[in-house]
Amino acid sequence: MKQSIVLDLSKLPAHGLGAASLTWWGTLAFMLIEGTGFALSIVVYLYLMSLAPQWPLNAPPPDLLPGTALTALLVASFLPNILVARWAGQQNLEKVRVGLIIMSLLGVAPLIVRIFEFPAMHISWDQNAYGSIVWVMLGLHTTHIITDLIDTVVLTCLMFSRHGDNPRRYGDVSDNAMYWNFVVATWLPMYICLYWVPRL
Amino acid sequence: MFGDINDAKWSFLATFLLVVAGAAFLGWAQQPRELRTDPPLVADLDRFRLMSNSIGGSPPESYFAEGKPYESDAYNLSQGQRLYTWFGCQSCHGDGRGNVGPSFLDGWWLYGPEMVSIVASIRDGRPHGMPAFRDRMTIEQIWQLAGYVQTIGAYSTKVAATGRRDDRHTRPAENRAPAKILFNEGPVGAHPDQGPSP
Amino acid sequence: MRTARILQLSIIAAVAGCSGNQSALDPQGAPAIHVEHLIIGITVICAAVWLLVMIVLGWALLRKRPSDSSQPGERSLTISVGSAVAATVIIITGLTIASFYTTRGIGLPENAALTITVRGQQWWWQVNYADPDPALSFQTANEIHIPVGQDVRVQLESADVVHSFWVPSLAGKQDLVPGRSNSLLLRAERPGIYRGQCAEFCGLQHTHMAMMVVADKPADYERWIAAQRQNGVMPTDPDAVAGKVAFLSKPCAACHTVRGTPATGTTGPDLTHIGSRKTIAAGLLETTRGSLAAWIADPQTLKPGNNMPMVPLTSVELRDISAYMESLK
Amino acid sequence: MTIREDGQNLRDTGLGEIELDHRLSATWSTPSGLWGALSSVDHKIIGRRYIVTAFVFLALGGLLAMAMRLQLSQPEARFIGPDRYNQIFTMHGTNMMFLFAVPVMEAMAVYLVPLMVGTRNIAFPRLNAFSYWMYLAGGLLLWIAFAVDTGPDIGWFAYVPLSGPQYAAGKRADIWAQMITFTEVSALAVAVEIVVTVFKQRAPGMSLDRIPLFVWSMLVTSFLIILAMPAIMIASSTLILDRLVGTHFFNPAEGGDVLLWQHLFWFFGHPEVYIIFLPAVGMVSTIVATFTRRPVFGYLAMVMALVATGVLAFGLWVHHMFVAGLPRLGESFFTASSMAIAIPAGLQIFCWLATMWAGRPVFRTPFLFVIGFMVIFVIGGMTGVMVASVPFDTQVHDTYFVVAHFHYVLVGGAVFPLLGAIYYWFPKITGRMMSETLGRWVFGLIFTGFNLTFFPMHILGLQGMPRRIYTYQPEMPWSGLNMFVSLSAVILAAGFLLFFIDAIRSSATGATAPANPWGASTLEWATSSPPPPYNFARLPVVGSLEPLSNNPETLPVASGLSVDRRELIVSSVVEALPEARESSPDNSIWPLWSALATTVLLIWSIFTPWAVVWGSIPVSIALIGWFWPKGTPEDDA
Repeated sequence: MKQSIVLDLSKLPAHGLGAASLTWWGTLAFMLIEGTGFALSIVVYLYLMSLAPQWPLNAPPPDLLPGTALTALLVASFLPNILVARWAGQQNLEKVRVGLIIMSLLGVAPLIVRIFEFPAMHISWDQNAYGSIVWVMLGLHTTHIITDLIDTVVLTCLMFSRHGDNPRRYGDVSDNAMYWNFVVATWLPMYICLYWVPRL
Repeated sequence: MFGDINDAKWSFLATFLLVVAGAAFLGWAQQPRELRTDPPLVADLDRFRLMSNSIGGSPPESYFAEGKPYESDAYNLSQGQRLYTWFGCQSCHGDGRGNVGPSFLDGWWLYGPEMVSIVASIRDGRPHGMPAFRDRMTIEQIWQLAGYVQTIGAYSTKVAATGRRDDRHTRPAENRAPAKILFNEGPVGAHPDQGPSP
Repeated sequence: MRTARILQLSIIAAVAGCSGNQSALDPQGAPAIHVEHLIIGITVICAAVWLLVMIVLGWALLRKRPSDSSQPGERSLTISVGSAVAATVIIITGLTIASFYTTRGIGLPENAALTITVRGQQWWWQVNYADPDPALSFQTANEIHIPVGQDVRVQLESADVVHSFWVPSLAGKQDLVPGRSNSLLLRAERPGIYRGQCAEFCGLQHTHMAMMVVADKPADYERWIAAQRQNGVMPTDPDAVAGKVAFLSKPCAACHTVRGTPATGTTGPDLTHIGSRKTIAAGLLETTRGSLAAWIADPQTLKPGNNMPMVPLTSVELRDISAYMESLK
Repeated sequence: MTIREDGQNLRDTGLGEIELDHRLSATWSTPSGLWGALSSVDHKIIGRRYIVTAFVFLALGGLLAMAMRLQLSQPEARFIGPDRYNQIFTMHGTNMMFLFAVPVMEAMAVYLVPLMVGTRNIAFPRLNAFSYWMYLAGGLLLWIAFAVDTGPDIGWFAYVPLSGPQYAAGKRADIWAQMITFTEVSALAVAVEIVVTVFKQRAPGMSLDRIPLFVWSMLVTSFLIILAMPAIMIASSTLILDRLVGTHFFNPAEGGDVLLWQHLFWFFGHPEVYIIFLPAVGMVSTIVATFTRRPVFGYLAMVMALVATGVLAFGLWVHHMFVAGLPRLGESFFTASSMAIAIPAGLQIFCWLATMWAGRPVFRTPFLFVIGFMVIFVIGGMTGVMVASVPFDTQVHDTYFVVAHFHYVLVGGAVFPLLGAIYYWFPKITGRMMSETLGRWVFGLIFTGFNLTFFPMHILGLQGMPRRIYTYQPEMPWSGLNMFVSLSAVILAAGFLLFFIDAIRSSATGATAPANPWGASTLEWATSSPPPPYNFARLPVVGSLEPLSNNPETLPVASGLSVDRRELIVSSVVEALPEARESSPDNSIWPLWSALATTVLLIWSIFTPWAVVWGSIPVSIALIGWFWPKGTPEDDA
């Protein structure tokens, strides 16, 4: 088949940023998958609650302190995260490096608090269905924190390597920041569900 | 589908078919789940040898030839789990932690943890209240039950161990080595007096 | 309406010609009859629609096309497709309404005179006829008697996994779900024996988990109830007398109950009146002394994986026990 | 950053055809040899592997079906015992749903969607490679387990408590549940790739209203996968947790619920049907358009019907639970929604009929399969309307009527279009034509064999024959029809055998195919058969829904892309206006390592929960290796 050139694209950038980047859309799609997973876990929680004669089953409501502290930490991490995304958009290497280190620390901190959150539930996963769903929800969210933390740490290393100063990396940093926002945002309904619904 | 772009595809297909064929061969050689044990083999189960102190002993030869099915086969262990309920073992032994009868989870086996002595305990009964089940269960059921009892008291998890039952939760499930977990959680205290040693 | 009736009849003739006593097309109870009407109605409508689509398909493919290449108007195609969709909507709505009314017709009435509790087990049916007076309550297995022409409420529970209670000639099916309690309206219009079978996969012997529903005339039903309330008969036949002794001394008694004897096991079916039941082993075999002996001798060959063990018996013991079982009318 | 420091940034603008082909091949081709094959990320190579593997699983699943038909051909047959039979029917269902139907549809998309939207590779090609290895590992896990007599025996629906810790001894149920994880990971990965490919990699000018219907159908399917599969992931994970660490999700004695499993399973399980059926809708539309020599009537209506089906698919799941004892009022709502889905399905059928009526049909093999699809699928749709009615369903649920129903829907609705699609796209994929003569025989045998096999099952079901029974007693009136069904299955099997013979023979010795043997109008036919590694020497520019029919001689293309690195065009979602020249990742072995590490983790975690902790270390290492830049032009430019 003969070809006739009707369009010249040589002026286009060699890498798309934001909504013009494939990874941005890929991250969005994975967020949709995982968001569905989180939503379903909440549905399972409410379903089991609707069957139970009293809720929580054979346990006092969870202690508020660790969960609230974690929520505060996550919400607090929101601001530096936005800043990192902005600096990545400006392709400012120094600021992005600093921001990523801060975000790595802010990824470790909730994990430490999370350790205290499991016992604050006053129930173990194998005691009854309430314990099971509570542990699974916490576990599900913990894996997301860990995944994003690993991603952040790897990106931090990358930004200090010779591969760092590159629009593609900045794109990765802002995608990672978007994913962290997702991890924070999904926690809020789970926090309400785990800590406040049993107190209703 | 089998175009000529890449030579490696045949090696893929060949590997794939080889794996499937190999697996099929394995399957051919594999014993299926035994729902009906041969009557002579069952009869043999009664012929284990017990030492004079009624503690140790050796199972019949055929038991080894079959690959110790009552300790390692998941189906037999799960049958044992049912028999534990059906024959009312809880009424004396509770969920395994004992009640009127001794516990299986405290690491203390009055007659040793060997299969034959557990089988002998169930079949022939023991002093201080353990009745003989000789006339209430078949010998194969006794072996299945003994395998289950041995599993819940084991300090390492058996791969074939049963999971939790669809019932009230009282202790960790069999496939999590409940004896080990409960032991690690804290001392069970001095072993209660279960009468004079045999 | 008449043509529809003729169509219905011809379909029944074609399909139901060889149906036995376990068939949705041979309904003998009000719920099943309602559903059968719905089945036939929907089938006729759907068959007509299918035929129409096929005619259009054939015509669209094979019609003679004008030799010039003029395209038919999009407008007429749009109208045709649009009206076909509209027709679909109308038919679908009609069927939904019909289905809704049938659902109301087969629902449980508020107060059924008789409630029977059926408890599904791997792989048999425990049947309880409860009475406010415990002495009048009794348990049986795999055979349910109901009085003809009466609404019977069957309460469905499960002892282990999910089963499904299905007697197609009398009613549609309903699951027995562990931890939940369902119920079903059962009603027979005329006396007979209706076979049912577990319809939800429940493990190794899902295949052999049948039950018989016997619809009796009211007098027969009362007689049956009275007989079932009795304890197991004392055997008189010497074989059966020996059989009772063997039964009580062997593992049999650990799992089975024969009321009036020391045998009080609850793991297996109640055998107090096993000799009076039509079948043994959940519909596997007809109850005869021979089949009882075959079953007791080697249950794992007849029904592999079921929970009855093969108890080693001498041939004399086997003969005696089966004589005893048969005598438990 | 558009110009590299070393000055190597050669564009295709001024290059001649031979020079261009040479340069692009150097950049895009997969190296020969085993290592090259293992690290390939070419969507065509992976798509082909996917298709072949899925058809191998189809053949294996077919053998299982024949084994079941042998056992059921006469009452109280003893060819297969209950334990093996339960494994066989579980394997048949699981295999056909998770290892054949969903993967094969995605495989066709992996191969075709990038070509049809006019790009050079699928989005996230390494993820694509990873997804294939995961799929293969999951399939092997299931089949090797079956071969060593540890195949799952709990039904493809794995209802608790039968599949739970108390009643499913051993690792059989865990293998089923973990196989789900494998296939879901791979299906979700492909779904993400398809969504992003369709959204962002369409050829310049291919605005939303110029997307081929097959691509639309795959887009909707991918969204269904993304929204439905998390449910089964949660279900299978909680089942494993119940079995392994003693959680109580499905234990009624501790606040769990048996029906929770059924809700979760069918919340996935019903959309699953449309995940399989919607791609077939796309295939049918494509074939109908080509062989009636006109575009499908009602493009917009077809797209709306696809979307409507996708949305409604999530509102039907309870119709699988009509006899579970849920409140009747709720059930009636689900009757209405289940019936309502007949409306978009009907709309599609009517649009195809209108297309056939208005067009000039050419009766080649692919089109024959589409006609067969119309005949069979409409019956399946009608029986679907029947089982949507609660009272009707109480009589036929879990009987052979339902077996007949869903084979009419899935085989008639998906496998017939798929076979047509294979005959249709075979020349594109292999560069060779399949035999028209054999094709007609294949169609005749499969069509006859299918109807003779499955139609009588409707009657068997109404006569009271339940599903999943390994035998039946001679006094039941089922033996005659069962023998008939078993014999008919031989005809059906012969048809499939002939199909495999034809496919294998044609791939080696079939007539060479031109670029566009059918005179079709979508973009995949604008390049050679089989396509070069880079798909299109210059990426096409699209001006209409049927880019090849306006001017069959000349293809309008875009220029200005680099030939030194793998480069393709990223375009805007709605208008498909070019936004960037994006690089596409190079070959890599890391997806294979990642898949192997994940496989170890998943299989190990059947045995101990600690596998999740220790097994995630190699997985993390492999993933870092995957994403760490290697200094190639694709990574750094």
